[in-house]
Amino acid sequence: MTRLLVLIFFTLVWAALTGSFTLLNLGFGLVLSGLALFLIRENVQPSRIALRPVKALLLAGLFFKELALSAFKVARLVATPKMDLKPGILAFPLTVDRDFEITLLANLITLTPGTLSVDVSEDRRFLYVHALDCADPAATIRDIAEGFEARILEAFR
Amino acid sequence: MAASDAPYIFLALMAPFLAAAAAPVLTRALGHWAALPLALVPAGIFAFFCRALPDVQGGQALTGGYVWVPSFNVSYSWLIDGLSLTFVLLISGIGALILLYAGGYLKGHPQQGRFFAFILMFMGSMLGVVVSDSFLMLFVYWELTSITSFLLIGFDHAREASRRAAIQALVVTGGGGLALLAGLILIWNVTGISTISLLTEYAPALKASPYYFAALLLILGGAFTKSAQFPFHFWLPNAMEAPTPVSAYLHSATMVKAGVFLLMRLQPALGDTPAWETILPVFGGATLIAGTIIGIGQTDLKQMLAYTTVASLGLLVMMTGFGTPHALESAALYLVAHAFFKGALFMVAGAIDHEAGTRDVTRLSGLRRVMPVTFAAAIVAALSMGGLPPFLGFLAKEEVYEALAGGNPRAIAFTLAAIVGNGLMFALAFAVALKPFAGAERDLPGPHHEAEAGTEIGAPPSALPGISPSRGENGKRHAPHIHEAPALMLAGPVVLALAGLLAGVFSQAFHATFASPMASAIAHEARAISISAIPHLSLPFLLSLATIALGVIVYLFLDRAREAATAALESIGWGPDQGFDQAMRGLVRGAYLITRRIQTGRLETYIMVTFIVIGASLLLPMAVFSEWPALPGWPVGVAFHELVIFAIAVIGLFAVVGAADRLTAIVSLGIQGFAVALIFMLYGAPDLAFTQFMVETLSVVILALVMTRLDLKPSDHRHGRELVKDAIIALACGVGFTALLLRAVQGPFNTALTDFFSQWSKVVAHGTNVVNVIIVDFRGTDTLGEIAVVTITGLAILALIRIRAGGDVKPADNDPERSA
Amino acid sequence: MTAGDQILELSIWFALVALPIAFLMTVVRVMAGPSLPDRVVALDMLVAIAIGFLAVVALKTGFHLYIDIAMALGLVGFLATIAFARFLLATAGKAKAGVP
Amino acid sequence: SGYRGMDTLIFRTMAPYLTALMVLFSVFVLLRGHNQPGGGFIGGLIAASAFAILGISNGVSAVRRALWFDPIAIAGTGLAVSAIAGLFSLFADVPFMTALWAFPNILGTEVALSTPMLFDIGVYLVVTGAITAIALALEEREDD
Amino acid sequence: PASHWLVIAPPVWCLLIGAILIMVRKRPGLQSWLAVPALGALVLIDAALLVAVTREGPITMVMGRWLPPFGIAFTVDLTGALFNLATGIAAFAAGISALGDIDRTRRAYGFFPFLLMMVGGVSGAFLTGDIFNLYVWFEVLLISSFGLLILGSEREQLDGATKYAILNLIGTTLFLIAVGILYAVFGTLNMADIALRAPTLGQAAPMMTLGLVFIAAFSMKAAAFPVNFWLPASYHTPRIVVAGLFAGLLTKVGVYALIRVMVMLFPGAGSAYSTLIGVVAVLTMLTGALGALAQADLRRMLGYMVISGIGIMLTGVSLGGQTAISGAIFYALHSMIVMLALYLLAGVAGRMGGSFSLHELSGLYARSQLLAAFALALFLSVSGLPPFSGFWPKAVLVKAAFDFGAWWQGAAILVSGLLTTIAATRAFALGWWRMPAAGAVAPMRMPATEILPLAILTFVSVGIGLYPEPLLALAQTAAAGLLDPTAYLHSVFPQGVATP
Amino acid sequence: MEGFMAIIVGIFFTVAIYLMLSQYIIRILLGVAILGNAVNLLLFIAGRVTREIPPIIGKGADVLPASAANPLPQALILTAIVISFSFFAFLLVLAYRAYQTLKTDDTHQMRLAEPEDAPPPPLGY
Amino acid sequence: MTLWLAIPVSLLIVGGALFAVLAALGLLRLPDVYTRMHAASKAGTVGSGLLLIAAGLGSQDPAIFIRALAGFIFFILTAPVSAHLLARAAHLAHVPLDPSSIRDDYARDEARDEETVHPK
Repeated sequence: MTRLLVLIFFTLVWAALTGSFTLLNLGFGLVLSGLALFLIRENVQPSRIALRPVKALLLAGLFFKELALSAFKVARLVATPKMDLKPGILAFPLTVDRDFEITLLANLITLTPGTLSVDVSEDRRFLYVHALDCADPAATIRDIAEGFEARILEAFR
Repeated sequence: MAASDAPYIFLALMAPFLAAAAAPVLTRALGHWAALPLALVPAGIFAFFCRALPDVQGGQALTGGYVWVPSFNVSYSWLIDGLSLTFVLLISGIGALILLYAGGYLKGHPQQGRFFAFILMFMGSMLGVVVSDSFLMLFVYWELTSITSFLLIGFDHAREASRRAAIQALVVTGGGGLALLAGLILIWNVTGISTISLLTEYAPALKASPYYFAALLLILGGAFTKSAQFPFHFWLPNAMEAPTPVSAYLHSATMVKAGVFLLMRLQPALGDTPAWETILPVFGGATLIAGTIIGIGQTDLKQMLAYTTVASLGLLVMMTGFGTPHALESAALYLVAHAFFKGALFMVAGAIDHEAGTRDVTRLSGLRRVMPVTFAAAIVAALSMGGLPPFLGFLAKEEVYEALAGGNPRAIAFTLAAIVGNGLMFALAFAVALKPFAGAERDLPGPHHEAEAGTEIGAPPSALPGISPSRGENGKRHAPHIHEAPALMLAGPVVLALAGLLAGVFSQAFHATFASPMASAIAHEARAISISAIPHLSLPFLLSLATIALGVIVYLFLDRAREAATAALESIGWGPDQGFDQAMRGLVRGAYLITRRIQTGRLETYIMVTFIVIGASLLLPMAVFSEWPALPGWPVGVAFHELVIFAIAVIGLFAVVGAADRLTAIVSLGIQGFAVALIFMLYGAPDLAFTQFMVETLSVVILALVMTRLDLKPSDHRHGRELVKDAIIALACGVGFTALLLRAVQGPFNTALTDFFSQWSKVVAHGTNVVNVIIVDFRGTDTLGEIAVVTITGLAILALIRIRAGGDVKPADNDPERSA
Repeated sequence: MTAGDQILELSIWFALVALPIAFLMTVVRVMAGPSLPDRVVALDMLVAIAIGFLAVVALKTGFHLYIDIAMALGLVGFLATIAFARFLLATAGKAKAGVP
Repeated sequence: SGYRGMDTLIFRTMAPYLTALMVLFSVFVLLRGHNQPGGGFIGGLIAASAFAILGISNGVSAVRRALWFDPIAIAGTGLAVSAIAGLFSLFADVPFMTALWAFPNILGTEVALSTPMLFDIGVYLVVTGAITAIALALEEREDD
Repeated sequence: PASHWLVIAPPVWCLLIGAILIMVRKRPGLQSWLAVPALGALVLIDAALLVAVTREGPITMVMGRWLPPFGIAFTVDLTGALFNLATGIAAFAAGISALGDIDRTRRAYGFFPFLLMMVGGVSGAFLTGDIFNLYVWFEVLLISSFGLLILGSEREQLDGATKYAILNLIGTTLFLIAVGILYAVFGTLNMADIALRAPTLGQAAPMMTLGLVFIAAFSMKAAAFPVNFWLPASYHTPRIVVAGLFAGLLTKVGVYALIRVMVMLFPGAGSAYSTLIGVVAVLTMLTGALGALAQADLRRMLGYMVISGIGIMLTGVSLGGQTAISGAIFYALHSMIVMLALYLLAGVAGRMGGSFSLHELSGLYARSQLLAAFALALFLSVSGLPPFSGFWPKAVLVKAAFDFGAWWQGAAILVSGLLTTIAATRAFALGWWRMPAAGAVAPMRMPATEILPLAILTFVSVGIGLYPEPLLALAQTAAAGLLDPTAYLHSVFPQGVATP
Repeated sequence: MEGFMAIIVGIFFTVAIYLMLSQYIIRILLGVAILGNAVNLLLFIAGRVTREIPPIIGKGADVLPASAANPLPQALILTAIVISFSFFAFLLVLAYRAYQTLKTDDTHQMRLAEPEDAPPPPLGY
Repeated sequence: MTLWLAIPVSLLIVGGALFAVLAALGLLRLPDVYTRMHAASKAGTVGSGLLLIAAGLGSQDPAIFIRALAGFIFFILTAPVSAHLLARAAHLAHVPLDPSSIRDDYARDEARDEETVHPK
């Protein structure tokens, strides 16, 4: 099921790349994405993901807002001459357990201001995040949790 | 025989080689009786060339031939006049006898077929030498004789002495051959012609040219080494290691005569100039004296005969270079006489060695009763060698004195030399012919039918030249009575001894058919020899009486003369024989040291020398031909971001050089590659930048992948002196390249190719990207070659990584390889 | 040379001055960085700036082909970083395996 | 050994999609080569780096299984394909390496088929096969 | 027109077969079945090419119908065709002996692809008419020779390969630089075009430097004196077949490139540097001959003989003139055949005698007479004694040397011949004639894969020695074709020069 | 403008040759890599870099704009890039294998091919 | 090109260039590796991303724009992964944290299951 989805996605990417949406090009895209899919055939596991498109778009919007915000914070942080930041690594308890969502979460965290995802523990319960100022670690963990994680949860379950 | 049967002469010249090819097969089939059918081949050649006798007597030389290498104007042509016909008859006649003799001598020897093949090959090449008309054909057959003599002397190659003699013979005669080649080519350059028959017309042109002396020396170099003149005579006594048929054939009748033949053949062209008439007699005389004196000191039959051969070759060279046509007649006569008596004596020595088992004359005696026929042949041959009437030897010696006798001191000196030489030769002749046969019967080690004791290991050659340790005293077996040599071995000595006698008795017929056409061919005008066997009172007769008297005296006191000669030679201590050994060893050691100097084995000297050569080849021509570029001006209108990119490239470079550990070197390699890619991009080469980016990252990736394995010491320590040396070489090369590049770009640039590409790529090749069109369409073959390079690199890297030392393979860790 | 081009011309010039400076600063970091990871971070940054530089040059010369060159550069830069990360881990793993 | 360090969750999920994208991109660069900057070389290099990424993320054996063929055989096939692209002009009886163009219009749009494009594909296969073989051979040499 | 295909057939055929062999890497049995017939076919193609060239003069094939100097023009003249045929014969003989000599792991890891690519590169280098293409074929033959050199990866193989690789890389890089500069100066890459433009440029360009850079680059390739370090260091490390192939082919490519560039492209530079090349030639001859004398190991001795052969060829190049160049070509052809045969002979001798060094090697004569016959013929042939093929080029070169009054070159040729004779006969006497101390040796028989190539090469050598006329005539017309390349230029530009 | 770049190229060559003269194989290899870059730049300059418009024919026209960079040296450079890259990769692996078997990478010790105690040939016959 | 297209393009260009400069500055001034990674990955990606969009917008045709957008998404997607991997690699290579950092419960967890590994 996801293979088909991925197949369509690659055909669209191919059509986007060549810039021409003719039937021939889509057919050729189909063949090529089939070939590409054949290349990664054994690690696209066929798990059930029902994606609700509306929530996904809301997630995308939030992502861009946070991106702009984080860029400014880092810019101001670097511009100010003295800086008294207390960096540290937090253990963020995960509630999402599918690795597709974990990956998405890690990428989104990396792009939000002040946090960088360092690692995922073996038992996939903790996400180690390197935060710039972890004055109160609980606050940062909390607004990440119901910021991105909540949005991801209702977007992909 | 008219010129119409050119193919027959060609066939006759090729017949020995064909017979040589068939000889091993015949021997395998017929055992030692193969000597009979094989002897028919020389007999056939003998009979065939006998038909040429009448019109050679008529005095006209017949030439003919085929074109062989026209573009180098070498032709396979022959010139048959008196001189070469006599040699041909001598070679084929004695060849037939030698083959019969070898049939008996080497009975049962496992390699007999090979021996016959080599003897026949030698005969073929010798025939080629004496009848050839063009220079290079002469030289080809000349070298062939030294190759076959090399093979023949090294016939029983298990013994170290005979290998040494073989190499010596090849090196000395081969070296002389190269001198001869140079001389012949020089003559060819001077006169422009390359056949001997036309040489006589150009003789004055040749004598007048400044290269005459150089040509003479080179040709004499070839002739003297071949016919064992002093100081190149040492290979001859050592070649006695060969079996006796070889010694009898090569070293007495034919091969060593090749040099004399060459001198006689070129006498009309290079003759009667002061250079010729001083060098030849001097070397000839020196050889005559040295050969006989050293010969007196020998106790081994073959060694004694070898030195007398050296001596009589000296005499021949002396007579050829003496300068009067009368001397040439004597040389012709003596040459034929020498072939008869020396061949017979060598075969007698072989028969004695074959039956009695030993060759040294002090232990042989009283073989008269058991080998009467050999004794008779030995006596007749010795009489002819001693020069007693009515033998051919007598006529020859008489003629020699008649030619030498003259008023001026030069003639007297050479006459004295001739008398001393001939006297000592007389003594040696009878020492060989009488000593082993006279006196009471002594028990000898008897005939050894090839039951040789094991060949001794290659001992270092001993002090005295040529006293080769005669074959080990195989155990004192019961000596079955020594019986007469088998009939095959008797045919040779008997025929040759009789030939000497008959030639002496019927001297008129002999002169008419053989000697005078030969003399007239050498002297190049018609001569008639008229000396007959009946002695009549004259100065030469007294001289020969004096010689005989001297000979008899030396013969009677032979033992004392032997000690005297050996004592004299010991006091000198050094002979050209050791000289040869020292030269060889010195050559090898010298070569070894030189090679170690040049080829040190360390890579960085190689790279350093290479870059020095590159630097030199860049800077020197600019200096010599003054092709310096004009200095470049500062560039106008360079944008800021371009300057920064250049700066980063330079920084990356020095970072690589100055990097502390390898990792920074790799990262800075990445940086300067980036900078180069950005440079490409700025100057409008997008896909070039594209590729450069990719290649740069991939090479950094590969470097990183490889670096994980090399745990290295951190930095390199190039202490001061080397740092400066390397910096200078690098700077020289860099400056050279910059100068060359500047010089190249300052020249005019013709854009013929580019506009062509710009117009045609879209229209015909349907490609808007000109670079890709060039790569794929215009110069597709470059790309084809270059992807071959990529594939092969991949394969080579795979082979490098997978195959361990010693062939075991580490398969890739997935399933298809593992099972197999 | 309408007004739109004027300010575009100005901003491009500004970018072409600012980017090489950023380039220089990261090169300094590449050289002076105490340990290997921040050399690799600097190299990664170098690739990012090169992409930016490419985009500005694409805008300046009007050839828009440079953009998918920038696209490829991003992907290959990613590979370079990953290779170095792996290399870091490998040396760390071996040092640890070597030492204990 | 000590560093099973490269298969963190994010990288392993991310790498296959990235590889597929890069392969698509490389094919795009290849096919576009004749008119725009691109061509067989760069396509091959991108595909090779895609496989290198895949090789780095989830091991070499996965890449060998992913690639059905032995990479060096791909290189050989590429070489054979491009040599045969040259030999095609044998049948047209024109000198070697002549461009034989055919503009068939399949399904409405006319595409340009030609022997230089075949040649480009050969070059693409060669570069991909060779560099992948090199990268894979080097990587799996690591662990001994 | 059909016959033009013959020009492009050898390289493409080798590349194609090499590619196919790589495709079927998994089946080692198939490798030899495909490779040896391919090499046989290559010999036939080369023979057909030679016949075509003798019949109708130099032929060209412009790739893709782009007129030269735009497209790549493969133009072959008699020199290239001759070298090509000798390469084919050598490669075929090597292929056959590889059948018996290469074990199956090597076959699996691409011995035959390397071999075919190298032969393709060599024949491409001989047939091309474009300088950059020459560089590409150099790269092809260089990389596949790397592959062959390191196959099996013994310790000294890797060591020799490193030296060989680095020094040759420098050589080809220099060649690439020279090509770059040449393009900067001439603006074209076609040889015929360059030959046309060389006299017109005159002082505008750094001709002499460029000439010397080319000389340096090619003498690195051809192992001339100052830069022939890599040869003695690496030719004795790989399998004997590979070493024979290298000895026969690789250095001759450098000599050919040198002849082609110096004689045809820059006749001016060629004559100016004739003394320099003469000195280099004499030094190469003498160091080669002395090196051969100084080696105890048979393979290294043969390596040095290759070097002294190169020296003799360079003499021909330095003397200039038709006889000298024909002598050089003739000697190159003889050296291709005889050196390969000598290496194969050394391989057989090593196998029978147990080791390669002249200290232990002995009694080979008793082991097999056939080998002794081959050894005798080949040793005498390499030392230039008649009636084997080595004598005629030597005589031609001595004659050429004496014509130009260059006595020291003539003397050097003869002296190096003498030294090689000494080295060869000593090797023969020590290896073949000397009986081991332990007495009897059991005769060993030579398998067909050893007899056949040796028989082919010795026959060719003896045949040439006995009747050198066809080859000498061909070499002389080839030299004439090189000295005035009108026929060559005419075949590249049939209707005169297309100067747009 | 070429003059300036020629000097850059000279510096490239000097550094490359300097690195190749060291006695460690790896630095020789770095020298080889830089030599490859140097030759590429040299070829680039051999084509007279003046204009910086890429040699791509625009959609409308069917000849290059007059100020396009000339494409031929770029083709030569592309070939040279890949060739020098493949050589570099090969040499790198070779050095790596040589290092594995010989345990050292400086040229003093790696003379297995020409051992310094090679005996002279037997002086006898 | 018209005015209200030029203004956002020039703004994007100036913004991207500034972010790139600040990222490089961040690389120089931030004390240790992890903090530098913050600056490099976030500001660097935003900087070059904006520049890419500017190049896409500046070229006035959608094929190029879509390609710029695709490039932007590729880069946005790969940058955090590389930063993440680098951080992990730095951490596993025992690169010390900055001395002024307070919590490190990564080392805490490793220490915890370290002695669980050994005694069990």
